[in-house]
Amino acid sequence: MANRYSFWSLLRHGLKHHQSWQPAWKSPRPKDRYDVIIVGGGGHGLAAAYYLAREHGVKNIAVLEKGWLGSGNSARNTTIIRSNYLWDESAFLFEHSLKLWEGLSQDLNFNVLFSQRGVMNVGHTLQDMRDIERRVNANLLNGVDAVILTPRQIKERVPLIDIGPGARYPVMGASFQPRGGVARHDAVVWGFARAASDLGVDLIEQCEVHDFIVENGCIKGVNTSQGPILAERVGCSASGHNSVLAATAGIRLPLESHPLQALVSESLKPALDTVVMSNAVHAYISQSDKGEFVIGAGIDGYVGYGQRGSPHVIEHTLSAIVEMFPTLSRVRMNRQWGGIVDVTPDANPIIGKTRVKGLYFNCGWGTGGFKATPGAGHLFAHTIAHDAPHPINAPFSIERFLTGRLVDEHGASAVAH
Amino acid sequence: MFLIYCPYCKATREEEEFHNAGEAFIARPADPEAASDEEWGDYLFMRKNPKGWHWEQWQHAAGCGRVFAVKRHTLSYRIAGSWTLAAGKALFLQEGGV
Amino acid sequence: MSDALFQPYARSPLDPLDLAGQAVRPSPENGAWANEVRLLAYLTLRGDSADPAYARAVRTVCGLSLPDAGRYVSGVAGVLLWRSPNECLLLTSRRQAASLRVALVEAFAGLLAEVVDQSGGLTTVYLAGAEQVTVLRHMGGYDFGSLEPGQAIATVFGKTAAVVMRADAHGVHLIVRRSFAAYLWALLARSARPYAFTVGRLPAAGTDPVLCLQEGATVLDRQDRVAV
Amino acid sequence: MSGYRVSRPSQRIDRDQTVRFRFNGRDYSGFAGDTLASALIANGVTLLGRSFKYGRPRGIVGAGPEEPNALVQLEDGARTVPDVKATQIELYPGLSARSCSGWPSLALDLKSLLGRCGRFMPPGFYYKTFMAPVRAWPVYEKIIRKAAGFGTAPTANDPDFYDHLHHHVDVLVVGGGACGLWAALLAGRAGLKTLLVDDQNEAGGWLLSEASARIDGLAAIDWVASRRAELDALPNVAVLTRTTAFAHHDLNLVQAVERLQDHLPAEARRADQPRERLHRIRAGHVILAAGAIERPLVFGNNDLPGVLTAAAAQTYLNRYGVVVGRTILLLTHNDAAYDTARDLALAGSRVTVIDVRQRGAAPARHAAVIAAGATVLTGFGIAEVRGGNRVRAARLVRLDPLSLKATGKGPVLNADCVLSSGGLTATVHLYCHNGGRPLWDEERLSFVAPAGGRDDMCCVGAVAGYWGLGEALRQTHETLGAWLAARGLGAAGQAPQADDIPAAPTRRVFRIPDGRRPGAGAKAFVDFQNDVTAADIHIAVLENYRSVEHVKRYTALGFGTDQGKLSNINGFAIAAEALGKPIASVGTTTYRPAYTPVSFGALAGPHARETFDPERHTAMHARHVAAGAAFERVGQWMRPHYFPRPGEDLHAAVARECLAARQGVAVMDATTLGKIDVKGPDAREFLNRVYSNAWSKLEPGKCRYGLMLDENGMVMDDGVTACLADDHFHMTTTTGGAARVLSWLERWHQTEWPDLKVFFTSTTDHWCTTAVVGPKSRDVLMRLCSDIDFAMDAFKFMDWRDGTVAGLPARVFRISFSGEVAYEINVEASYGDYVWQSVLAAGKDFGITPYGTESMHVLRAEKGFIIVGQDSDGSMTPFDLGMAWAVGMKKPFSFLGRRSLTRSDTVRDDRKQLVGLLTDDPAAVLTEGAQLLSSPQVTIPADMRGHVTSSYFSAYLGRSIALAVVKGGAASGGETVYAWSGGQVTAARIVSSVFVDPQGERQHV
Ligand SMILES: Cc1cc2nc3c(=O)[nH]c(=O)nc-3n(C[C@H](O)[C@H](O)[C@H](O)COP(=O)(O)OP(=O)(O)OC[C@H]3O[C@@H](n4cnc5c(N)ncnc54)[C@H](O)[C@@H]3O)c2cc1C
Ligand SMILES: NC(=O)c1ccc[n+]([C@@H]2O[C@H](COP(=O)([O-])OP(=O)(O)OC[C@H]3O[C@@H](n4cnc5c(N)ncnc54)[C@H](O)[C@@H]3O)[C@@H](O)[C@H]2O)c1
Ligand SMILES: Cc1cc2nc3c(=O)[nH]c(=O)nc-3n(C[C@H](O)[C@H](O)[C@H](O)COP(=O)(O)O)c2cc1C
Ligand SMILES: [Zn+2]
Repeated sequence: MANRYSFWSLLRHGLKHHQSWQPAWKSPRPKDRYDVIIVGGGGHGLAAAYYLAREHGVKNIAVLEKGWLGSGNSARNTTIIRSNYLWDESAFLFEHSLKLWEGLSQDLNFNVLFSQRGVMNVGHTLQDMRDIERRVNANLLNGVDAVILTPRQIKERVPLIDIGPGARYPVMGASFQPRGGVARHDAVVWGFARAASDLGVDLIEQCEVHDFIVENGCIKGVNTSQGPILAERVGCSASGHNSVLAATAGIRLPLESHPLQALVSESLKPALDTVVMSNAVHAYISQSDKGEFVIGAGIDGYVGYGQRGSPHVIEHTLSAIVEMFPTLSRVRMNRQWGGIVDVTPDANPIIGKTRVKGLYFNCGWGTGGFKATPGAGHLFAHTIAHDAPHPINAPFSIERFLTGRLVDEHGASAVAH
Repeated sequence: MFLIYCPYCKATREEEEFHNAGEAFIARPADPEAASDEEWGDYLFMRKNPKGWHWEQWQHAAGCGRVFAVKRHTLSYRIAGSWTLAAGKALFLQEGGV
Repeated sequence: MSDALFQPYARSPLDPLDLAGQAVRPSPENGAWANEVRLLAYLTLRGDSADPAYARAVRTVCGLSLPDAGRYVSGVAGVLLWRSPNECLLLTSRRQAASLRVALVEAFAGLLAEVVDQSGGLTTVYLAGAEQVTVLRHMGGYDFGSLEPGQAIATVFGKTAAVVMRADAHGVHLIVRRSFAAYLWALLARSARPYAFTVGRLPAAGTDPVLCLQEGATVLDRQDRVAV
Repeated sequence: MSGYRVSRPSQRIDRDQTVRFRFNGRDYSGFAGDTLASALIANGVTLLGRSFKYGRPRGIVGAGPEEPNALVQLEDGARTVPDVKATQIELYPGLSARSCSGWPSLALDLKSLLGRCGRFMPPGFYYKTFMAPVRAWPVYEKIIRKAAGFGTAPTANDPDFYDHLHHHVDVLVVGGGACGLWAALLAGRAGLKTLLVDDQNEAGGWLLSEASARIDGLAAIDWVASRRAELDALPNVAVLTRTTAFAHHDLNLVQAVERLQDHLPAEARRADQPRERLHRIRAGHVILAAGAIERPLVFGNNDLPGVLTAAAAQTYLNRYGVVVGRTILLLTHNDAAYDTARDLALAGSRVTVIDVRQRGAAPARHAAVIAAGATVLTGFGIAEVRGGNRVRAARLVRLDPLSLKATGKGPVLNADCVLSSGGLTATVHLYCHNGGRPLWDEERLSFVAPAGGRDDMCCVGAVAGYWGLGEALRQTHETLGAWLAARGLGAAGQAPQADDIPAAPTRRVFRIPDGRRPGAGAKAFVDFQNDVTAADIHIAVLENYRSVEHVKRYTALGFGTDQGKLSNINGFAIAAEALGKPIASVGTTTYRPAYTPVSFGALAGPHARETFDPERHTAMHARHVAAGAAFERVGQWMRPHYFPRPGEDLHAAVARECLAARQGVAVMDATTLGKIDVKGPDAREFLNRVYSNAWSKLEPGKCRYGLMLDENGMVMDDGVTACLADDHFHMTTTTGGAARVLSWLERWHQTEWPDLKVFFTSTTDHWCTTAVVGPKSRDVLMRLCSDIDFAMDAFKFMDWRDGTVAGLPARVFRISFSGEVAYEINVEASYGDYVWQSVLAAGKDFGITPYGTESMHVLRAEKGFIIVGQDSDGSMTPFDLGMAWAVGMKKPFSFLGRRSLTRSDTVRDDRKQLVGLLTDDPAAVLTEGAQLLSSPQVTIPADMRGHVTSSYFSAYLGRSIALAVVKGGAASGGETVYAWSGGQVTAARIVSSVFVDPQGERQHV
């Protein structure tokens, strides 16, 4: 890498007052034609471009982003990373990703601050505990790390949590994935952008794709706000907006785009060392390295592209947080925001081909695709390069909605993030 | 947070009284057994999910319990109006809805 | 064992809170006070309000015309609240309930209509005091200041829903499901805390069409009223 | 800085009331009316904190919500609040606070040593290092985390409470400065229901800081008092102070938080009042009069304690009678700051105005400061401030008159305080929260809210860029006048008159050049809280973080608890310069709630603790409590889990309860099941459509078990439905599914089949259900009921009867979830307690035993009855569950879910299917949730066949039993599978899921 980052490079550039840094990524003008165009410069799209260039030797790739790189959900998520999914198909998918996370900073030569501080899913009812047993056993047998914690053990790790019997939904136990954690969301985008750019991928910002150019059932390119751009293959990874784009090629997708909100507190001294999620009480919380509590809310029930939801959703979320962490009620919310998540009926993504030859979709990640960023990019790249899915993403085709072979994560582990 | 007019209560109320009940006017195939897997899958799962005007159903869950049609813009969040399902469908068809 | 051995007793949903034991005569310092209107009878009437035969049947039995959306009507039979285009709720006294029910069932014969007894499933909380509207505004987002005598609407209160009807300027009635009554009460008591909330003794019925449905309801005694 | 108190008129403090308080362990005193910040300055305290990244010493910069540095931890123990801005804390007797940063101490901070190497910590520092060795990262991270964060989260439960209050008003005015007051008055006079909120402790806004302003011939402060009095007299107007409108949502829903108690001494805080109140305001129209906040200029070491904004100094002086320094340098690019210089000079400070403009201020302003005794230097800027922990001097720089370059060195001037005025930044936040974009005003050098407002909002005064008091009031008056007139609400009369002194043009500068190479000079801070310097912004752009959002995210500009109130415009301007673009096209970052931070408690409001979520109880609940039941939460319901006798644990109690049900008689509260009254000529047809099984032949007096599928063919609910009459049914649902099923029925009816004549009415709360179970149950029933014939042939299994139980009208269902003879008595819930007691009394001689959900589960599992949600999970069809008998594939109408049952995936025979399991070791009880393997040898990833859904020790059978779902299980009878749980492997045989009485004889006796 021309412009390697290290402690020494910091020293070196520091002596030059940092006036000698190279651009993290280049911003070329779009060419007329590419081998592969990726629509959507979020983490997923950038990762796909990176792996296409790195692992599949594709030379001529562009990522088209309508705003700034990472301006979608990549900028807005609560950064929870885990792979303790129930079904084999999803466990393999997310574990594939988690493994990539584990070497990602080094791979990209960009510290994405991936912090394996563990993810805890708290159970409050007997049925929660049955589900936790089931999931933890399935995880272990799939090679995914998982343990069950007693309320005492939970309290040891999370002193702020109320495990008393007085709670409306007392804590009965939890599943815990030690390898899970959080990462710095923006850094993931920049790291992939930089690495992809370094491999010659053209990253085109402020370039909105209006529609697909399709001839005789084959993709020919895209029309954009910067004019038409031709390509042999187009991969669409435009989280939130996939239905809108698919519709321009006459493709219907099983997606609904909903607002999903999150918020942060003011920055505080370390007080929470793992990620805590509760489905029954509806609360998700972690503390970032900078010190703010990062809290995810529930989904707003309506279709919304406004990147904002309704305030009562935030109020409910905080009432749940205060229920689980009664000591936090004097802590203050600093900022709240929303993203647009496209949700599938079985809460699992679609990564696959469409009936337009050369057009691929990576979508439907709903409330939980940040953790999949490297994995999804990797598998999407494979699918585009081979015009066929990788065995890991083969179950996640659009066809499953026609055959009925859903991979329904709502079932026993309806944990959203 | 929306203010939604319920055509049955004839009143405008806070969003919290309602449940969104998804895209409106998705007709169940008249003879499901005659539908192909593809047609059935389309009916079950595929959604318009437009960025723009959207015909959707809301149920006045905390009020009269009725389901009715709302035409809402999914980007600006503006609401063009609420109608009973029958009246809404007529308008929807008149607009060329399919 | 013969039936004569049994001495059935009824418990209203808020009896476990022993409101009767706590009730005091509210003073003007109490910005808000409330109590349960115990053990009324509740009949849900189902039928299309646009169907004249149905409306006629209701009128014949209850002496009441069907209420308009968001309103109620009252008479000797009790209070008839609009719930939806094909549903009304009749609040009545336990005394009259059985006979009304039989009469309604008869009157509905051949119609697309029915009577469903809900007497075990609902209760009413009476809220009064100078700050009654403020207390409601703490509890829910409906514009309670605009709720006038004659109106009855259903709305959300936190994580439940209830019907609110205003009989007169003195107070409002909240009609709630049995299993949510304790929650609604807790929310109300909590919301009313800043206003010297108390459990108040219910006043004489006066012209309040709900209060007068109670067993042994008495007629208005001005002294019993707290100025609003 | 060496602040001190002067005595001047028109101050907002009460010198007769001394207030003692504690800061960082030392005692101080101030006056009533002070903020913590003003009192600290008056006491000469300058060092309040350490910066986030470099540990640099920091003091107070601002005087209000814009303060980035002076974050303190207010109070200790349960009432502690972290990260409060000292500028927003009203002083009260006994207040105690401490700095949020500095380790080991504020004076001696370790981070500041590291900070000396700040040169090697550019933006993106963390992303560029700590990558090797991989394993060391957790260690690095721990240290990084320790160094981050300001205050400490409380560790004791909050003793206070919070509430919400909803408003519906015609007009909401945000901001109670001159313009807000006037707008509220006009709206109020026009008879509109008007609410005014202001975040400070009294109305007046900037006028409280502006001693010399006059309106309509009155001193500003008197004008405020009389306007306020007039507002208070209007019955249709309400004014809330200490109330911050922090979010604006669609359709003019504004959230505002009112602080009711934190300004009071502990003993004056009232337990019956909330600490904070969240107002949710629905306004027909919002009038945004949020004013503006002065921003500093950017120059070297502009973060040293003792460097403040000029406006803050003016506020401290005029509002609190506190002078911020004795020798003051005031750096400005505009005329307005001359007023500050004048006031400070008159108060006795030695003031030097350093005006970056060649020509300085307009003559009147210039003359006024000279007359007051100040000195003016024009054409200079400050290159860098000097000092250690506080300002000692500043080095000036001569500026090129045209190009804004440093053209030469300037003098070094001693000072104990440096003020700067970079112009006003309009407080446009609420205009932008739901997508509104502010406009760049090149003349006023600020993003402003458009003076024209929009459909639902007027923007008046400084927020729209009207800096002069006279013009601001005029614009307010005209805007309101036009708005009222458009609504036929009459003319507004005369605008209040105030004079605007003519001003010389402002010089367009944000960063003062220091004449050094880029990055080489002293650090010049843009965002104090996040240690973002002007150089950092340049580096970000150099590295291609060119979108303003990238700049924000890469440098953390505007990320702090002040959300960039002081820093954003400077940051955008510096980025624009680096990008070579106009500011307008660079734009702003997105404004999001909260305008200022809001406590979680206020947002949660009443939905906390006992009112967090309804806890639903049955009519017999008190009896269960008295009987010592342990409870299980099922949905919102509390159900008895088991009824232990002294010394019994769950297993002992359950064994006893189950045996009672199988051998004698037991009783359970089954009230929580959902119940729906279904009536109408098409009721039967409707049931046929929504259940998978057939209903055409069910006669009155009979019951039937029904299975409900979703359209995807998966089991969603089940329950027994009784035919009351040909057109009338009593449906039951699962406890957790009641609301969902009712809404499911309603939606299908209303949307798809409105022509079917049927009503659904929930009766869940009306009926209370007592299940009497066991061979002796009939005897118990017969003691309670004389008008039902309980003879085997008269009242068969799956019949129901109307009758009188314990003297009450009742519906008695002969149904069984245990396989025993059993009756469910339904009576009006008002009598639930009584009937429960009556049943216990009637059953006493038979040893009737109350039992809970756990025994219910064991009894049903012994019979192979499923629990939807436990044995199924939304991915099971009726066939998977071995319930083909409950699917009427031949029914004429294609019932909900039917079509899905024939898709290629749903007809596979290797789907997971429900089976029974018997462990080889009869004492071994499998873990619910254990995974099933075909072989005891485990290779990872293992090929999982399914999992254990239900597992119990059956006291009746004297051994364990389990239900499971297994791939291809239906055809695998007799096969041994291995249940794997946490590494433990237990062998078990696949058997029929019915363990007790497979012929079903027991319930037919
Ligand atoms: C509040 C919130 C919390 C979340 N929490 C978590 C969590 O804790 N853990 C987790 O794993 N996941 C979480 N998620 C989900 C996660 O953020 C997403 O699944 C993930 O970021 C998707 O990444 P992406 O790269 O596909 O999408 P994005 O980052 O949204 O990228 C898509 C890009 O496509 C661009 N685009 C759209 N249309 C066009 C067009 N026509 N032309 C060109 N470009 C276009 C967009 O501008 C955008 O930049 C959360 C999401 C939200 C909103
Ligand atoms: N020199 C200065 O620093 C300065 C600052 C502000 C205003 N002014 C001048 O004062 C005059 C009056 O201006 P104005 O009335 O437009 O503004 P103002 O600043 O006097 O009043 C605005 C008021 O709104 C309050 N406020 C802001 N945001 C709020 C929110 N979200 N919720 C609740 N309250 C909020 C502020 O605390 C303040 O009291 C004008 O001439 C203006 O230029 C000068
Ligand atoms: C994990 C995470 C942590 C964040 N921390 C902060 C923070 O400390 N301060 C802040 O102002 N915003 C923080 N944000 C929110 C961003 O400022 C911003 O609101 C969010 O990325 C959405 O973008 P938008 O508000 O510009 O639309 C954080 C966001 C995320 C996803
Ligand atoms: Zn309604």
